[in-house]
Amino acid sequence: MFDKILIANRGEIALRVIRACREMGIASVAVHSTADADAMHVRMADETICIGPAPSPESYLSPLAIISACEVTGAQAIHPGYGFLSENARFVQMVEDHGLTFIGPSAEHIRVMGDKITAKDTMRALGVPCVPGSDGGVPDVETAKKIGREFGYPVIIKATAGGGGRGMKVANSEAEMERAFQTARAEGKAAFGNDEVYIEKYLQKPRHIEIQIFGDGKGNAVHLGERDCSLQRRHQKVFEEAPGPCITPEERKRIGETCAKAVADLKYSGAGTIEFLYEDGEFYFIEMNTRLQVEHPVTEAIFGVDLVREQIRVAEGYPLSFTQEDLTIDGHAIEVRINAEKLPNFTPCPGKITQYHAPGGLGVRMDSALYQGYAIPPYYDSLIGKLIVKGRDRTEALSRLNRALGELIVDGVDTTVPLFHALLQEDAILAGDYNIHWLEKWLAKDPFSAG
Amino acid sequence: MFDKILIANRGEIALRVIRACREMGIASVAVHSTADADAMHVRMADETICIGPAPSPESYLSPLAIISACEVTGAQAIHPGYGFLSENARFVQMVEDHGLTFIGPSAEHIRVMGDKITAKDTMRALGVPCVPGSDGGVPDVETAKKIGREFGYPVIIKATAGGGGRGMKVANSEAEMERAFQTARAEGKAAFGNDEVYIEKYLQKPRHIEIQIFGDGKGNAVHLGERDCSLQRRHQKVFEEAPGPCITPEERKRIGETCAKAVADLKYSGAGTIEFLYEDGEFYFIEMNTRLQVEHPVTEAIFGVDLVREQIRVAEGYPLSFTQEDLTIDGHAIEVRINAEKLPNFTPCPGKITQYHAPGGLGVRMDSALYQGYAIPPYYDSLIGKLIVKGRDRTEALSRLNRALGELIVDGVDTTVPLFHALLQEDAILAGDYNIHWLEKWLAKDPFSAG
Amino acid sequence: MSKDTHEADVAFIKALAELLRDNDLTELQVKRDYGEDDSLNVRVSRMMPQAAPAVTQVAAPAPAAAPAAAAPAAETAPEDPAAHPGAVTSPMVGTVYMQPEPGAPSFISVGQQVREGDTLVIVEAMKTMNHIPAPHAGTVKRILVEDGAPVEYGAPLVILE
Amino acid sequence: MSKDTHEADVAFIKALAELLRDNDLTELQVKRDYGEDDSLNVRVSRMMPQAAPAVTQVAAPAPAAAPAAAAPAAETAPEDPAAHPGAVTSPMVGTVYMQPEPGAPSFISVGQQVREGDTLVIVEAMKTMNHIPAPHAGTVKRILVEDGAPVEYGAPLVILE
Repeated sequence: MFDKILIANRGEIALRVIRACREMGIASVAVHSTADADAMHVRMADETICIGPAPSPESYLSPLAIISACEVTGAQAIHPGYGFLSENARFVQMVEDHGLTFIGPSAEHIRVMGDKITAKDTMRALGVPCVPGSDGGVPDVETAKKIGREFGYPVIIKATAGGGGRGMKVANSEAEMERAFQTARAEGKAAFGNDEVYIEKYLQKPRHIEIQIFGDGKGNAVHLGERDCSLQRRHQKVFEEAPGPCITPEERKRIGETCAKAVADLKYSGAGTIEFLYEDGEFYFIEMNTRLQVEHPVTEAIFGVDLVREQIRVAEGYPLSFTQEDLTIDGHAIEVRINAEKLPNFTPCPGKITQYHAPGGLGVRMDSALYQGYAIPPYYDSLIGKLIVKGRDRTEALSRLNRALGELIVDGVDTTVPLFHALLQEDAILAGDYNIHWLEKWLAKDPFSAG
Repeated sequence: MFDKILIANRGEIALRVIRACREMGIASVAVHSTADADAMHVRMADETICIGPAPSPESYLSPLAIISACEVTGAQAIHPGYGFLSENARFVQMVEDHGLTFIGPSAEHIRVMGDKITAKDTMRALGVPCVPGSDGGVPDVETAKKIGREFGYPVIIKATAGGGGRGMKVANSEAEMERAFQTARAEGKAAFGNDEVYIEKYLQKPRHIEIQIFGDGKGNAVHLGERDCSLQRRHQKVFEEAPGPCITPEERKRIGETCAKAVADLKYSGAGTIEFLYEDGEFYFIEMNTRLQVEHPVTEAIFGVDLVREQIRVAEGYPLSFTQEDLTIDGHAIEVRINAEKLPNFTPCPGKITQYHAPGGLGVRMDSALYQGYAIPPYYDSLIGKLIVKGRDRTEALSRLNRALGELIVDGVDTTVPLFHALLQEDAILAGDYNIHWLEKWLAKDPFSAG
Repeated sequence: MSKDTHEADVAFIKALAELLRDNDLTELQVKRDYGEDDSLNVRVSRMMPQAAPAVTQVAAPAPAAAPAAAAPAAETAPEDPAAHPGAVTSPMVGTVYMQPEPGAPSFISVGQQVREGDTLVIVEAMKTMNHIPAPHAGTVKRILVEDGAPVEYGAPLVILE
Repeated sequence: MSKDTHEADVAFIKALAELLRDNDLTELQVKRDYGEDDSLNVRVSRMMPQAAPAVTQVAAPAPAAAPAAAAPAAETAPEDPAAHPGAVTSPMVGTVYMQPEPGAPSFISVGQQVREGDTLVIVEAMKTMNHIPAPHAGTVKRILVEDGAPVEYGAPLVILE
């Protein structure tokens, strides 16, 4: 058992890990920049060490500072949280080389999954479904039509040399194929001097569905179902839920088992998330995140497990404390990300918290490093809290979210709380009927112009 | 469906009910005394009404003020919380007579259970086990010995006219019976001029085990297992857990079904708790509380249900939203009662909260009406918060309790938090090996003298 | 302490107050020891005209979603009739009636003289009509409630001077 | 006491207030001992036009169970060596060594003159020995670390004047 763990992160996720350490009887070391001397994770940890100035590259992103801090404090293991160095294979290699334990997968797994093409090839080889695409260039319209029939329409024809939307054409049916194919070629030729094109299945209104997996590094792995994180603004998730409102138990079992088998075959160690686009009952691999996700609490809520505790156990070489059979879904959970941002433009809004009061009561979890009097520094990301609610079903969870949002008080800075109050007025949200484009389209209608 | 519910209470339980109302889309009316104008339940409710001066008899305990407040605000139903008017049959009768709905059992059921002797007779007739006792006076030693063999030793011989410990003798075996019997008679004669004695089973180290039941008022009822509330100081519970550390699934099923059947036969409506002493695998009825208990959240935590929502539903005439089969135990929960009291003497300690920070994270629920800047008035009871933790098992729950207690900040007044920090150092607590005398005995050793 | 000292002190504090205002300060604290057993401790502070949070140090949380309760807000309002020395307040929650029965004339009108014990209004609670008597003789300066209106405990009914 | 003293005090405080305003300060605290039993203690503060709560009354929470972090506390301590103008601070987390190698003499001793660029100490981080040079020529006034001690980023190592 580790005696002491250093947490190479800040904010709510550092607090999350400190909490797990304390519950496990392991001492925690908080590292911090000079800007974070008063931060909650520093106040909560058993030991603290200042590792550098405010800019992240010289503190939270500095492998040297982090590993040095381990040596100085005698910490045996490093929990990276998310972001910062959590998916930096070079850092993980350094940690391993220094005889320390990285609480996460091996440098090799991080490297493989960190490269999109290698990741996709690896996953496809392991039986994980990917977006169907032609193997390289498509020489002529007849081949293109054959591919179209094989993938099912719509498909997208893309210039091999392309980018930025140019040389990309959608064909919704075989009738449209010839024109789309020729146009894409012509545009590719004109724009990039290369008329080679390839073809992919085109997803129109996909949802972002991700599967939580956990491997023990010895060839065993389980899945913990899916999260629906389709509500995104500029590729940033803002609202996540589990189970996914549109996923059937059969779909969950099928994709879950596929993912669990894939990571078991990889001998993957620790927590990971396999992200998919989902449309019409099919899953298409996007990428794998080799770390804890921001939204892991919704999974914890419905499965009743502590994923950080499990990460630490696995890093110590213990087996998982649950089997696939132990993992049954109980209820429905939703997380909303509270950012210090001013609507309607989501402008970051650092500043001093003049009042803070967390919501309480049944089925409410608040993960936040705020406290009354804390000054949010301007150097880091704007996530200041995660409000997670759980109900027996989705309706109860939504009611509870509404109730809890009404109780939350964060004064002194603007936050994204009004976004969630507004979302809870939308039929599409209440019905769970949204996709990855929904939020951007809704925001484009300027719902906060009046307020 | 009710449109508006008036909450005839204050503090955390008023907040608890307001939360349930808000989640159900029902407007809430907070009543308050002049001393509570700034209280959290007043700030949280949809409507508020001042019903009287600080002393409870003229405000929270005044049926006239409460019913008047309903009439004035148009509330259709009254939730009584616990304490105050929650078990006042006369009040409930008035509520019914005014055409309002009391969220709780009928006046008649409250009346029956409010009288200890009637309650015991009723429960015994319904098959609920009670402490075995002789039917009236025991004429001679031979009869006494026969009773002793029947009940099993030890038994206690009590002067019928007795009280205050005089005329009470314990016989641990048949060999001790004659002497104990004669002594009790003689003492009864000397002290009260009456030598009649009766005999009861004597419990040496019982635990306080209570069964949560829920009836729909139409002859259906379920049980939600037990809570162990043995840790008491002066008959005040301070630490409650569910499931009970010493109760087997078979015992739970047996006593739970007995209780559910009893209240079904009574056509009992709403939440209720049947309290038992428990020793050596046997349950002995003490009393029935015809209301929500302070410690209901531990039951909510392990069964994943909302008991207040259920109370409201049943009061509206809806069936229970769960069946006995739906109710399965998941994990272990502990509640500690945070009182504004100064150790070691538990002196009430009202005053202004200069800092308040609730613990957060996985498996932690805080039910409290505190906020930073709030002044706890001296007129009411000293319970200022309930910290409820849930873990996959008792060990995890205890670790989480320790962690969460460490995060909680209540400055400005003394609290009972140090009591729980100290209890978590005790092997008996960690092992779940305690009874109703344990806490008093432990406190008698003056564990806070050094601090 | 002599009268002179007092006057000097007052002048000193006055000077500090002016200084505070002229320099846009919020707080000024002075401890002046003049010698054994003779010291002066002054703290002068000033709320900024616009700034709400300044004095109410820890303003109480008011949940965003929940409508603000009227009662607590009213208490701090500048013109709180309940704080008026001549205010007669409701001794109970209930409904106010201005007349003994529908159609009858009101018990009182503004400007009217009343004797101690005269009924001012009725507050009905649980079907019981409670006559609210004048606590002392005087003139009805203001009537603060309307016929049929609900009142809280402590709500000002009438101002009697 | 005397009117003179008061006037002198007011003039002094007025000067402070002006100073505060002119220099855009928020707070100024002065304790002036004029001799035995004669002292003046002044604190003048001013809210910034935009600033939220006046005096920062709300102290930050420090969890009861968690040991207090040493670093933040040190920053507000009255005699913080890191705040000393001559302090040379550690540019990284690591372990301090006073000599180039075990057994060798220390780089510096108190009272010693050093030239700009002279090594003061070594901070070892990840097996790398980082020579910490004197930022300017001067005299070693104090050595604030011990050989082999761990240091944080920004920890004061030496005071050089």
